Amino acid sequence: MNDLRTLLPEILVATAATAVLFADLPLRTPVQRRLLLWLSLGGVFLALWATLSEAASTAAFDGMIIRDGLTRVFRVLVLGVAAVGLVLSRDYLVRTGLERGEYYALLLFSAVGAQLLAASRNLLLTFLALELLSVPLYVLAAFARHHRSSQEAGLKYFLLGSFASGVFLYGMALVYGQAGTLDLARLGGEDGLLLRLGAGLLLVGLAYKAAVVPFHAWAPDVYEGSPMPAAAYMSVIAKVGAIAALARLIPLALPGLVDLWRPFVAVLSAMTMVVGNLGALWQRNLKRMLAYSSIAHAGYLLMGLAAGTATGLVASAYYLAAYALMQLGAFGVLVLLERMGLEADEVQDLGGLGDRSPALAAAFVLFMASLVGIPPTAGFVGKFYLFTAALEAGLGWLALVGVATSVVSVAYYLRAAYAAYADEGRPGVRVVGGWWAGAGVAVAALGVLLGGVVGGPVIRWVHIAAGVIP
Amino acid sequence: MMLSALVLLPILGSVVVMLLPRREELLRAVASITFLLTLALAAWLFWAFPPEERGFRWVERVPWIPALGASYQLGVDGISLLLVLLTAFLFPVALLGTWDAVRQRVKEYLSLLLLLEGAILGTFLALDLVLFYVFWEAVLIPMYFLIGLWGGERRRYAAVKFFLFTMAGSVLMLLGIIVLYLRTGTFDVLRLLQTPLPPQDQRWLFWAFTAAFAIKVPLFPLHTWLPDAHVEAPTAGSVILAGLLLKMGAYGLLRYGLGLFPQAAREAASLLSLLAVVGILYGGAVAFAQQDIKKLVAYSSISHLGFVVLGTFVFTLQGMHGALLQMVNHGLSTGGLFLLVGVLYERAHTRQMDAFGGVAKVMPTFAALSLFIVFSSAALPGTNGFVGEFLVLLGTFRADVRLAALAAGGVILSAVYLLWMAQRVYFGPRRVDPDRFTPLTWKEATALVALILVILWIGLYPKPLLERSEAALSLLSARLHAAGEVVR
Amino acid sequence: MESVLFVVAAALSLAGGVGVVAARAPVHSALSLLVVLVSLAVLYLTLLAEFVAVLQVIVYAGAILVLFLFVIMLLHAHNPDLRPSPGPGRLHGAVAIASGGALVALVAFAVLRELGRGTAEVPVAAGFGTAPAIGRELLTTFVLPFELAGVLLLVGMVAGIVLGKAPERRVSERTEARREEVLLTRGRR
Amino acid sequence: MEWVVVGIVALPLAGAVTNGLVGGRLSARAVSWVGCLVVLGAFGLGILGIRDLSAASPQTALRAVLWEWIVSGDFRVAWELQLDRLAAVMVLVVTGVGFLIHVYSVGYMRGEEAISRYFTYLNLFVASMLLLVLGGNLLVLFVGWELVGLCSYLLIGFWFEREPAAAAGRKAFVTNRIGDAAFLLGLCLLFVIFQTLDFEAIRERLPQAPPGALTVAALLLFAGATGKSAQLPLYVWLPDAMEGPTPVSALIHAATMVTAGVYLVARLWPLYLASGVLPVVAAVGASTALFAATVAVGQTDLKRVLAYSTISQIGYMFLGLGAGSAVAGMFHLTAHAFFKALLFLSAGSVMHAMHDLIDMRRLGGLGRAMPFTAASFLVGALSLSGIPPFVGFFSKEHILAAARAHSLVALWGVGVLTAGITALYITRAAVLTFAGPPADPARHPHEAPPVMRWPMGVLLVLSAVGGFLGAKALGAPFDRFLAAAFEPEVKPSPESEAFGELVLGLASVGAALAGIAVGWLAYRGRRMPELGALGQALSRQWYVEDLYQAVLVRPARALARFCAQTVDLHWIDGAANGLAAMVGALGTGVRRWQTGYVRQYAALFLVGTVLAVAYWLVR
Amino acid sequence: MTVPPSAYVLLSILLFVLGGLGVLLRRTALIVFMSIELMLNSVNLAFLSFARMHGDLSGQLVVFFVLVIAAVEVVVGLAMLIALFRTHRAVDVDEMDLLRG
Repeated sequence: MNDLRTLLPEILVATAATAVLFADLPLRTPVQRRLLLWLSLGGVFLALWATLSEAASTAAFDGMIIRDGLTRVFRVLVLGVAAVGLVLSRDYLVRTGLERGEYYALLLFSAVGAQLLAASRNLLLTFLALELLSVPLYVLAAFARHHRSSQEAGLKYFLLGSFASGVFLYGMALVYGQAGTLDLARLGGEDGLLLRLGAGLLLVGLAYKAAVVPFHAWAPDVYEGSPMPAAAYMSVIAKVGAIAALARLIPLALPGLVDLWRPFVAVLSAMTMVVGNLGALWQRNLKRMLAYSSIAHAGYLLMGLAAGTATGLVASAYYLAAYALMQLGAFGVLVLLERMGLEADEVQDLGGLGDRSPALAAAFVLFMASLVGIPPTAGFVGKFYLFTAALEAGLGWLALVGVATSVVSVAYYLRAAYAAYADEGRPGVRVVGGWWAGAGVAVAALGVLLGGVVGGPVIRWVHIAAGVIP
Repeated sequence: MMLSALVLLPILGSVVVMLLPRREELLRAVASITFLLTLALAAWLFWAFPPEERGFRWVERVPWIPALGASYQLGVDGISLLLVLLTAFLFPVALLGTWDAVRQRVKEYLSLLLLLEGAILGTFLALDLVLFYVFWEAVLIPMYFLIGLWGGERRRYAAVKFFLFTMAGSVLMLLGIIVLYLRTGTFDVLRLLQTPLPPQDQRWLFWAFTAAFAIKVPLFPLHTWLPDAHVEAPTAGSVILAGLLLKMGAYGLLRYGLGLFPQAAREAASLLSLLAVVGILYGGAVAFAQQDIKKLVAYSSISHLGFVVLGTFVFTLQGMHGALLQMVNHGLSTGGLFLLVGVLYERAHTRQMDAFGGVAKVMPTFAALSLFIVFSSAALPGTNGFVGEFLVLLGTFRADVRLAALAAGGVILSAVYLLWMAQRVYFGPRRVDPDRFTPLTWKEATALVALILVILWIGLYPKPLLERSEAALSLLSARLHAAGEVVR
Repeated sequence: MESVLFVVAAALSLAGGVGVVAARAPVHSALSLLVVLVSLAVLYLTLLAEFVAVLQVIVYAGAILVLFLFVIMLLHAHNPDLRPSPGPGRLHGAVAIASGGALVALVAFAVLRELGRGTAEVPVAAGFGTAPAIGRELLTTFVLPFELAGVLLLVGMVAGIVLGKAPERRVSERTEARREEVLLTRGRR
Repeated sequence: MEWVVVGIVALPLAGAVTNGLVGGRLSARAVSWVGCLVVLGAFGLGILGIRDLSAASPQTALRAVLWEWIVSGDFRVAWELQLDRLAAVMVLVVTGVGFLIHVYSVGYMRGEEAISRYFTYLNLFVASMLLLVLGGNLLVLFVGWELVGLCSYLLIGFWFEREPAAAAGRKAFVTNRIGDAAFLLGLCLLFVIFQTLDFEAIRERLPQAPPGALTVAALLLFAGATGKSAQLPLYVWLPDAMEGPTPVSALIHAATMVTAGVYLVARLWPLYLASGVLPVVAAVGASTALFAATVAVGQTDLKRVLAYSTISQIGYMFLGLGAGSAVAGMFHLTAHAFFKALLFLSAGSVMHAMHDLIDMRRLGGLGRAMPFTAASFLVGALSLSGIPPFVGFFSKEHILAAARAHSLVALWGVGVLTAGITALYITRAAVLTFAGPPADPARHPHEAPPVMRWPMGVLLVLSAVGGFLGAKALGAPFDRFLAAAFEPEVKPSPESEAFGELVLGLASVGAALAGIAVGWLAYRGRRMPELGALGQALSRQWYVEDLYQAVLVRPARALARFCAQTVDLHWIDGAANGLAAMVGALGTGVRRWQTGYVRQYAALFLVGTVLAVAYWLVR
Repeated sequence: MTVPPSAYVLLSILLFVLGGLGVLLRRTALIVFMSIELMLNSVNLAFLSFARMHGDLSGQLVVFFVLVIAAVEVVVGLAMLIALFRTHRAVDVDEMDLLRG
């Protein structure tokens, strides 16, 4: 029973997902169908409550699962992302005729997977959680299944995802071959070529999920093709999950190989920042731009991990939260627009937003500023913290790459923000609004602003995650 | 509380303006009142600041992000006091002088201006490096949009260029700030000023900070963002940009470059002061070759700011005093010049000097006021510019005669290009259309007269400004000389 | 005995693998895959994994492969590999083969260095790899993954339902057509 | 008595402010009254001051400290004014001649639209000049120094709609700025040497000063003086300055402002004595005197002749100073103020009559129609030529005597030669303008109105008899009044004899007479002898202006354009834009890798995996 | 046991890379899927050989779960393929090139 209580948040969310699946069948009228969202949100908020109400650290299921600071922080993150992801989706789905219970259920299932990644201390469980995170995302990507681009997105995601799963599995096998166990806690003292090889493959597998260069190529295509809210959600949740897994895996399993994995992660981080920001530079499609931006941000997130210190981990976690808010917010603004019944996903479509909806335009500017890392936004505080971590760990060059690429990113983020005010409104584009999505954007905007102005308490709370660093 | 009020008042005004309905008169009234209240508050601070104060007054401190060691700490000393006053003065003048220039999106325009004022004041008042950086960067977004939305034809290019240049420098400063924190364990400027750093740390930290400041100033050869930004910005934007944003860089050099890294500053002084002199001459020469009035004024800024940097890096009291005063002067004079260009542009819709000629005939009052400002910029004795330039020259002379000799060339050049401009625009046969060159509106006239009165005040009786900053600068100068001993 | 079995099964599985990858028609690939699956099952037996071997035959050969064949029948599409590809060029193939070879070499190097030719015979408990042993483990130590696997299967099911359902034209054809037009024009720029 | 000192400056300033602010709404008559009366008032105050001073000991000065001005550490400068004997002389010259010219202007500028602006500038000029004169320290003096430059700029460009006028004003200011830059550096150096800029304090601390630095400082200040006083090599602005209204030329560019350099050297006399740069001063003065005199011969524009004459005569003044006699310099300054103002006013009268025609080739025979003007010009010319008993004879003789006394024979020779040439060109001008048959019989020039005539009359009298102020026979009251201010004056060498004095003095008079004779013979009857290449060289100032254009102005412009167009746009900005373009190209590169083919993505993945694995194995 | 575990592992990596090459080189989606199955199978072989080597049962249990995942992936992949085929008659992965850049 106690074992199950440690898993209460996951169980609650999974239950909500199942409930939504069943509730989808009898609910017909639009009013009734509102229940689907309420159910999903209910599950998420109950899980949130369950997460926050349990403070003590404990292990369960023969040590496969641990509930500690890291788990709690990432659970809250995942649940928050899920909640915002849900509210952003609802209006869009209804508008495009895609609203089906499966959507919510899949979204929630993948949230379960992401939560488990943070809690797992066993490679097998990590692998399963990774699949539980990913498979629903493949489906979500292809959810607009009559659209060729959505199908293409789903298939590409799926194909490369399976490929990555294979690599991850092979890494698992090699690690197992060396150590004879899959328990992360027992891998600690091991060393050997197979372990190293396996660790490398494991990292590659997780890097894929986080869209780290050179394993990133799927991301732009998939995000562009996916339905807008799905892209928003997956661009965040996959990263949350992958970072959680890395945060669990690296310090626990590879304490003896610090000299190996730190430069490795640092180089990945640098490459990711560079390629992500360069790729975004010329994008006219906002989804694609945000996809590259999400790649770039994977690089920034890795920076904290590369530092390998408590500061680094906390910085990454905080930046992850900031990233979640700004990325979801930016996508959320787009969800509220449409062009001739389609998604308004091009930079031009933002034209005239400043006049049509000043609040929305202002929010968009805020998100862009935060993505660049301009104060006073959460993005700034996060980057500040990350650079602190990197410099503290002696990774000055990485911090330099980080700031240089941030400067490059100014070009494209601001172009988008600028378009919202300076460009002519494009014919056929309109603000469709939506209460739910609007609320989601508002929450994100508030979070981004507060995270920048009074980030203190949040950071202090995130510090509990640092317990995993020895 | 005083200082928080000073910073928050405009920001609050900005929010209020944003929330008000789109009624132009109402919006303008709210903005004007906010500006004037801020000015009143700043004036009171100036008046109440005791001249013998060496350190910071009205310091307030609230923990902000304890995990990062950052706190919300404000304070004002003799150095920042002048710039605060300048800021509070220049905004209402800029608004008044360009009252009719902006007709579109007045609400956003006013809101951004107010936000900008708050951020700039914050930059000058912050006594915590993180807070400083926050304000420093927060200035970018409103300025970006001011240029980008209300600017000229190439506004997009200019706005992005401005942003990229500035950001490129400031991120280096960000890294510097962090490393400083890692070395000393604090962002608190008050404590950092008391904490001597080992010279080898200072060296590259100094350059990291200086990168940001030098771009903002701008120091030759990092200046090329400035002409574009100035030319494309709307008049009020140019006034603020020249009058205040550049001062942020100069202020940074003085407060942080010199204050935190005295030894490194001494080592770098010869290079930086040389660049400053090159900037003085180069900016003047290039200004002379311009056809566009606004560009001419923009390059003149480079030249004038060269004096500021020069005065800063000769480390004599007079040099720094002159540099500080020259910051204020440049804000007034060049701000005034941009207002003039704005007045002309409003009427002619061009800034090419060829299109003008004989303006003095059709707008005699305006021409008279213009000449006042032109000569203030050319540092004619009796105006503010002379006091500043002379102090810089004197300070430089005491440190390095050769530099002073070269810098004196700038005195000549400023007369060359400014009078050249005056001749082509105001004098000569009348080429402009008298129907379009309507007389000054009373708002424009008031703005210019206000500027001129301050120009004369500082020119004739700069003592209130000088004496309030003397103690703080002497302290700084003494520390720099002590640092010099250590180096030797 | 075992080595003979190993050599035969390994050869078969490799041949099958090559068949899967190189076959022209998907049906041939599927049949080659069957060869691989079965020969692997044999190898599993030599590795004292009888339960897994059985599962391999039932689940893989019995279910998954049938599903493949079923879809092959359903689609009976032309073979695109015979047409000239608009996609990656010659360099792509070279890079693929080179890096595949490199991977093999690297792993082989590691394996040989680490394990050598050693045959450290580990004594195993009776019933190692049998159904009861596995089952016990599944419901004790591995109960959580087991449950998770259940959830995953549910997700798979949902996925099948969502994606495989017959097209319902709720989205108007017009919208779809326009969307594609937009994408195509953009894609060719 | 402080209020006298303050009042001398404040009165004209008040006039300027009044005319500047409300002059536009007053009648031309009211404006003129205000303009003239304030200067007259200042003159009156000057008389009051000089009365006090003559009663007191020679070193006495009336001082007024207004308020602290620039305060920075050990650098403290206040707005302070001081009236001593030297200043008093200048005050009287400035306000006296100034007042006359103000009155003259009332007539000359009648009908001018912007009369209030004119008197504003003129009053402002007088105020600035008085500030310069009365400045109690070098910095206040410098303020006046620059402000008179400003007024000069404004007044030269008074008719700013005429392109040449506007350009000339600018040229004047800029050229002056070159000198002023040196001046500023000199100020800095002086402060470094003395820790003060106060005249009194400098005098006191002079003995302790290092001589080398002193020399440099004196040279720097003298460079400033060459600018303001239009000496070689910075004289070029003065001829162009004739674009301004003629009264302005008379006041600013003949009588007062341009002599500020002389005043500066006199003001810092102890410094110059100690610094050892007096020979330089003398050499520059003598060469300028000769140079400008020759150029004046080649001019056809009457005012330009007078302008070069002014340059030349100021050269004389510097020669006097350089020869060690500040009194001689100051006396020539005063005398020159009289006769040159008279000459200019006469020329103005001609212009007034001929509707601004000033080309001597088209003038002639005006003596008949304008006898008073002709007489005035004649007196001025004789005085300028140094013919006794006119004032110029005494002042010039004083200078030459000083040069002789100090065995500066070469300089003395130059002085005599110049005297001859001076007589030649002024005779030429007088003959061409007033003698012979009228160039254009159709014109009927008329004499100037009384309001213009009587200031000329006063100056005529002063030019004619003012020389007795310096006549030794009458005890040289001017010398006595000033001499004490210049302690220790360089004493003339004792061996100079009365007889020798007389003979040598006659040399210059002889040269002058010769010049007059040549001038009369050569130009009588409106003839213009061809001088060929020499004439060309003279009319083009020995190609100095061309040289400056070729060596300084045009290269500077080209350099500026090169900096603006090539260095700034292509090199510096090009580097920045190039960097941006490079980043942009990399961005395109990244996009090109994103082919859309999933197999290629997998290949990238695999390559990445291999690299990662290799890293993990090999490290 | 006379065959060393390294032999099994070598076989497995060969099969793994074969599968990988299938993904990289083939355009028929179905064959690509099968190649992925091949990769998963090779992983299973590795696990089993290591389980035997260590005498540890958990390796075998992993294989059980890999089988489950393989099934799920096949379902998802084939469902997507069918959806694509239904609307666009396409089974060629190279035809999925709308999204790029």
